Amino acid sequence: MMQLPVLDETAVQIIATIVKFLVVLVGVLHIPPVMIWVERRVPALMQRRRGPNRVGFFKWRLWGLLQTLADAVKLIFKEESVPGSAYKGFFHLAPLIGLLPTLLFVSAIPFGPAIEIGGWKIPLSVIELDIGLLFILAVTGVGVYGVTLAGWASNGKFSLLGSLRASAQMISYEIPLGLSLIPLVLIYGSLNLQQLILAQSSVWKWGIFLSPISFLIFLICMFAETNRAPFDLSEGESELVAGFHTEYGSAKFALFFLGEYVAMFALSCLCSVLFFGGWQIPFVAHEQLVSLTGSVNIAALCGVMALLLKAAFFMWLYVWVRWTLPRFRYDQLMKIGWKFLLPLGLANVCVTALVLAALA
Amino acid sequence: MSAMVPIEHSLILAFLLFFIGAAGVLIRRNLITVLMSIELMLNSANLLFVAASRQVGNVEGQVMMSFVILIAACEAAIGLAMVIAIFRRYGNIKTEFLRALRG
Amino acid sequence: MVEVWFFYFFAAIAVVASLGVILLRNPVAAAMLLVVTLCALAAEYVLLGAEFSAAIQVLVYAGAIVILFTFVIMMLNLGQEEVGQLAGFSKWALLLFMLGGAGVILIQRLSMGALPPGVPGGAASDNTYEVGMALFTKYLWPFELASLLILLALIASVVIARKPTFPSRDA
Amino acid sequence: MIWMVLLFPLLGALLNGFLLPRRSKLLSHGVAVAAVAGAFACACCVFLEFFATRHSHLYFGFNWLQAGKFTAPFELVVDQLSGLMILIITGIGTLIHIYAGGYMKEEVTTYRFFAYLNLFVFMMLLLVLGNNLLVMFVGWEGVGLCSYLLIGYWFQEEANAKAGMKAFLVNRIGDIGFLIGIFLTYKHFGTVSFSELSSWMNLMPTLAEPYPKALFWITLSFFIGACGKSAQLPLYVWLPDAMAGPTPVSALIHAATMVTAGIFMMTRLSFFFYAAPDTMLIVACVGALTALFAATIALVQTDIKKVLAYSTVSQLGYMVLACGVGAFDAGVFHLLTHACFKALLFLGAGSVIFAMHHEQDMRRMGGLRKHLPITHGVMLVGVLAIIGVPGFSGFFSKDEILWKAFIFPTYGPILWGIGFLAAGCTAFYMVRLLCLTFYGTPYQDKSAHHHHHPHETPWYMWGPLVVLALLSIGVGYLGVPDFLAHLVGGHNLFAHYLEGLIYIPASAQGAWGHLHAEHAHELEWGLMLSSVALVTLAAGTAVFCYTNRPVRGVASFLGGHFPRLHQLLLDKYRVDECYQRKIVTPLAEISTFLWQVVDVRVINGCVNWVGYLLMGTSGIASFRMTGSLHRYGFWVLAGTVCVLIISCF
Repeated sequence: MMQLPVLDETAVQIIATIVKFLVVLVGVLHIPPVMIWVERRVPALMQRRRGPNRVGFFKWRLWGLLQTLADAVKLIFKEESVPGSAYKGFFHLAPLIGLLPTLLFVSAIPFGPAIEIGGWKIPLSVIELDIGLLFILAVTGVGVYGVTLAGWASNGKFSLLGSLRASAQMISYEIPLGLSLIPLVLIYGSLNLQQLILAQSSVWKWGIFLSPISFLIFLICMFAETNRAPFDLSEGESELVAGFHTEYGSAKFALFFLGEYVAMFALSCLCSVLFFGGWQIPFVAHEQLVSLTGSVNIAALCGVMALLLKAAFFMWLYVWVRWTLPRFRYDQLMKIGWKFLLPLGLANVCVTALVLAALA
Repeated sequence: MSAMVPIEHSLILAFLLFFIGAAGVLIRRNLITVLMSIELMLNSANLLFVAASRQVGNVEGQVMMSFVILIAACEAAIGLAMVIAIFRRYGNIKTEFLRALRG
Repeated sequence: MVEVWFFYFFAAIAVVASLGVILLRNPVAAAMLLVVTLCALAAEYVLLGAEFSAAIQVLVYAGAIVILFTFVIMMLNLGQEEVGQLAGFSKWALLLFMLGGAGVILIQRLSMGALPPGVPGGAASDNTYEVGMALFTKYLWPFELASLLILLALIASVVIARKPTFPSRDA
Repeated sequence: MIWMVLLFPLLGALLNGFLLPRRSKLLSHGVAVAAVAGAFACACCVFLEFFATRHSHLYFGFNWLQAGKFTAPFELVVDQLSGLMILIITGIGTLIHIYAGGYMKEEVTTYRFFAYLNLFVFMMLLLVLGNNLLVMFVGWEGVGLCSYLLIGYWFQEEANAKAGMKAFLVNRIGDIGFLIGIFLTYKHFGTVSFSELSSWMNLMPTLAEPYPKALFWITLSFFIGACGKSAQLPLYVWLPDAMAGPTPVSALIHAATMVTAGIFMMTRLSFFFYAAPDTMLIVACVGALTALFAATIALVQTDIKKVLAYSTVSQLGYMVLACGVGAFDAGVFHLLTHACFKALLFLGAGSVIFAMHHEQDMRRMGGLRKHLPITHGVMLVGVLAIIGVPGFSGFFSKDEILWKAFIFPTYGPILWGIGFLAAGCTAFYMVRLLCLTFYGTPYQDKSAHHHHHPHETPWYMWGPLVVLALLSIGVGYLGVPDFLAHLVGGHNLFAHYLEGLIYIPASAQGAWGHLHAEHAHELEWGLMLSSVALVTLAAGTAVFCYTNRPVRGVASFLGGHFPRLHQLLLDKYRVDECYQRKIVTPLAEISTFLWQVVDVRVINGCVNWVGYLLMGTSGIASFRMTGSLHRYGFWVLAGTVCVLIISCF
């Protein structure tokens, strides 16, 4: 391999980080259109109807895939309206504040093993951190501000109620979420996501097998953290019109959509990373793959595909659940969070610690 | 992070934050802002702890910083609960209404 | 030297934002600026090699404590403060106070030569691990007491903030 | 086993009082009866165990009180006296508990009643079983408490509640005497344990002074305590009022058991009393006077329970007289027989009251023999027993007491004479009670027509009565006087049984020589025949006066010829009024003075003035306390800055 003499390690990493960030940003931007299409086609399939399938070029319909493009265009070109009583600055800022933490979240996910370009090892996560898991928890914590500010800045009853509900819910479920991660940290002994993935070297060491209860808690919290059905109380269209984004339209509304789907994607990725071996392909060790394909980079690409596939499953699960389960009542939601998940998570931590101590 | 930021920088920053926080406590009449100013003061202490921990080369400063954060959490929870109680009692949270200490 | 410039950058953010916290009249804006201050300080902690502290700074302070503030502001529906809300005597106090503070800093600056030299490369390789070890061995009892304290604070805040069940004295 | 005796009633009280559901009367009653019956069974075992060896036995529970050299272990003793007492308490208690279930059928809060009753049994057992004065005192106060609670059981009526308070307060005077007695005992002997005191008294002859003056005061204090509990002359006033409680309570507490606690206590401490002849004379006089005094009041009372109450006071007077003349065995024997027949009489009266729908005035009764045949039968037995008809238990016990009084060297015949008169009165008023209630023509109520006929009580109410009636006849034969027993070649079983317990300390043998001296049997025969004759005369007069001629009785005779005497008797010698005027009112006035003037003006005033002074002067110091949080905070911080600046140099 040829060495580029003008660049030192730091510069290469900075450039790589910028490139990776752009790639992720662009990639992430493509999630909502696809997901919206999925959200409309999947229930159509489930309910034995057709769903949107008309929009296309001439006779290439592409299963209606272009419908969402049309929707996006419509949304962006719609007139923006701001309520007269809104707190203007925060009203405009809120969607961005909501989106930023989710983007940071995604950038902490290791999408694959390190690749080699020009002799430099470049990890496939935008920022690789020793405390990746803590970072993710911190970032999710900050994620509440977008919702809260949006509801407050709209200065309307529905918005405020929706945002209070949503933020209380997100804060409540952050605790069991964090608790569900502790057993994994105990088992694998690291907070670094890449290390966590490498520790799940074979299928039987996957998180879901070693700590199934953690998976259960994590799964429930996943739905609650993103305010998705059956925990979509914050929107609750039958009672609160649309919750915290009632007053939002046009591009800012699209930004909220983007934020929601990116958050779903990020959590799906995290779930795959923690419980399903991340980018590792089941039953095929990475070294085998490298020798099989003859290239580290192709093997890494395979890993990326594997992770995306796993994440896609969870994205689909989101849709599946949304069209299957009815919504909880608010008190039920809080009861599940505080009276079921929290004690269960604590017990899980204790039992895992005891078992590990006994084995050690 | 091989190079070290001199501890003097941290000290100055901590002092600035502390005096900004203290000034906030003194000049604001809104109890919530007063509480936030107190958080600023606590943070300046935290910064000092971390910087000292770095200077001395062990993690005890950071342990202390964790405890300070915990105390801050308690203080915020109880302080805000009192703010709510005061709001119920007086209908607002301006400090000039809290004159029970007048001799 | 990059670190030092980064340090100045975040320090500037922290100072400006904290000035905003105490000077802005809108409490929500103040709270948001407090978040900015906290995050800037978290960045400083990273620069000081304390990743764990940075993480819990964001996690606990920004993610939980300030959220509480925001909640209360929203619940009480505190809008803009009216103009002229600074405490009456405090212009003078402020002046005096700042002067005093600056004086102390200057004196401190002068006496700084007495500080012991830092331990180079003192930052631990695995910061989280070391903090954890310290917390659960040497500081185990303080840690447990602290958890008791926070439980008490939890109960106390519920009790204080609960709607009074007895008739108010004014009613 | 001994602990089970105590445990059962306590458990019953706890169950009924706190744990069991309160709706079911059957459950409350069942638990209470089971508790006492269980205690009775255990008491029988304990007694038989003791009876086999006749050696008193100590049961150590735990170290209860300890202060320096002073120790008071929680220790029980089973000997002749306490063995007998636990049999009386649990045995008669069981019968009364069974009876009470019927009597209290219409009550709502029966659980409360039975809880108190079981607690009473527990306390009474504690009183008799304790081996030291302190344990006894706990029981003593405990039975007082239960008595208070049960007298005021129907506390909705103020009179009942007041009667309870009266009982409690009057007993308090006696309790103070008892307490002082305990203190003096400890001061002089350094122990409060009966067994230790007893052996101490045995050592007396070796001491220089055979009759320490202290013993006079000790025994006098104890006698004051006994006066309170056993309703003797100055302090008897609470017992007639205590009839406000339910009748089973009157039977158990205010006739059979609690009021005899004084006699029991004096018997327990007989070695002290023997050694203090001065006290004994007082005791004998008080007893004899009480016997006559109460009997004369009973002559004219119209409330059936009041008559029985004064009769109880009178009979207790006999027992105290017996103690006073040194015949503790006779006193305890009368205690035993009295427990049987007075419980019988009270329960019988309760049956009458029950049948008459809570009518207690004898003038409104009459001719009940037809309606209540069983009750009439057992009441007849009871009356015969109490008036001392030969062959019934009262005859043996009362004559024994009168005989011992007669041979008492100091004023013996006078004491006998008083007791003799009281016996006559007893015969008169008891037969009067019987006649007014059961014979003659039924009372016709002119104003309100009675639609109901009195009915005989259910079996579980008359059953205990029959048992008690049999006992009232039977127990007398345990104590047949020696001179009669010798006729059939036996001796006084009861005196023999108590022999090991009651002994005269060697130092006091001289004063009590007459007890063992030989006396002419002719004298004894003569006294006995004369009392039989008096009883017959008095009973005959009563029958003559009251059968079918309720209007022309002795009452009307007395009322006609000695109106002031009759009124005096009806007013119970106006003792209550005298107490009210001479003691209660001045006391209340002094207390009011202390409260209104000394406490409110002087003490409170001083304290208040200190406060006013401080409040006045503090204004000077607090002018900078503006209450502004900002100012306070500013000065705190400014001070800190100053300290920092100073410390920098």
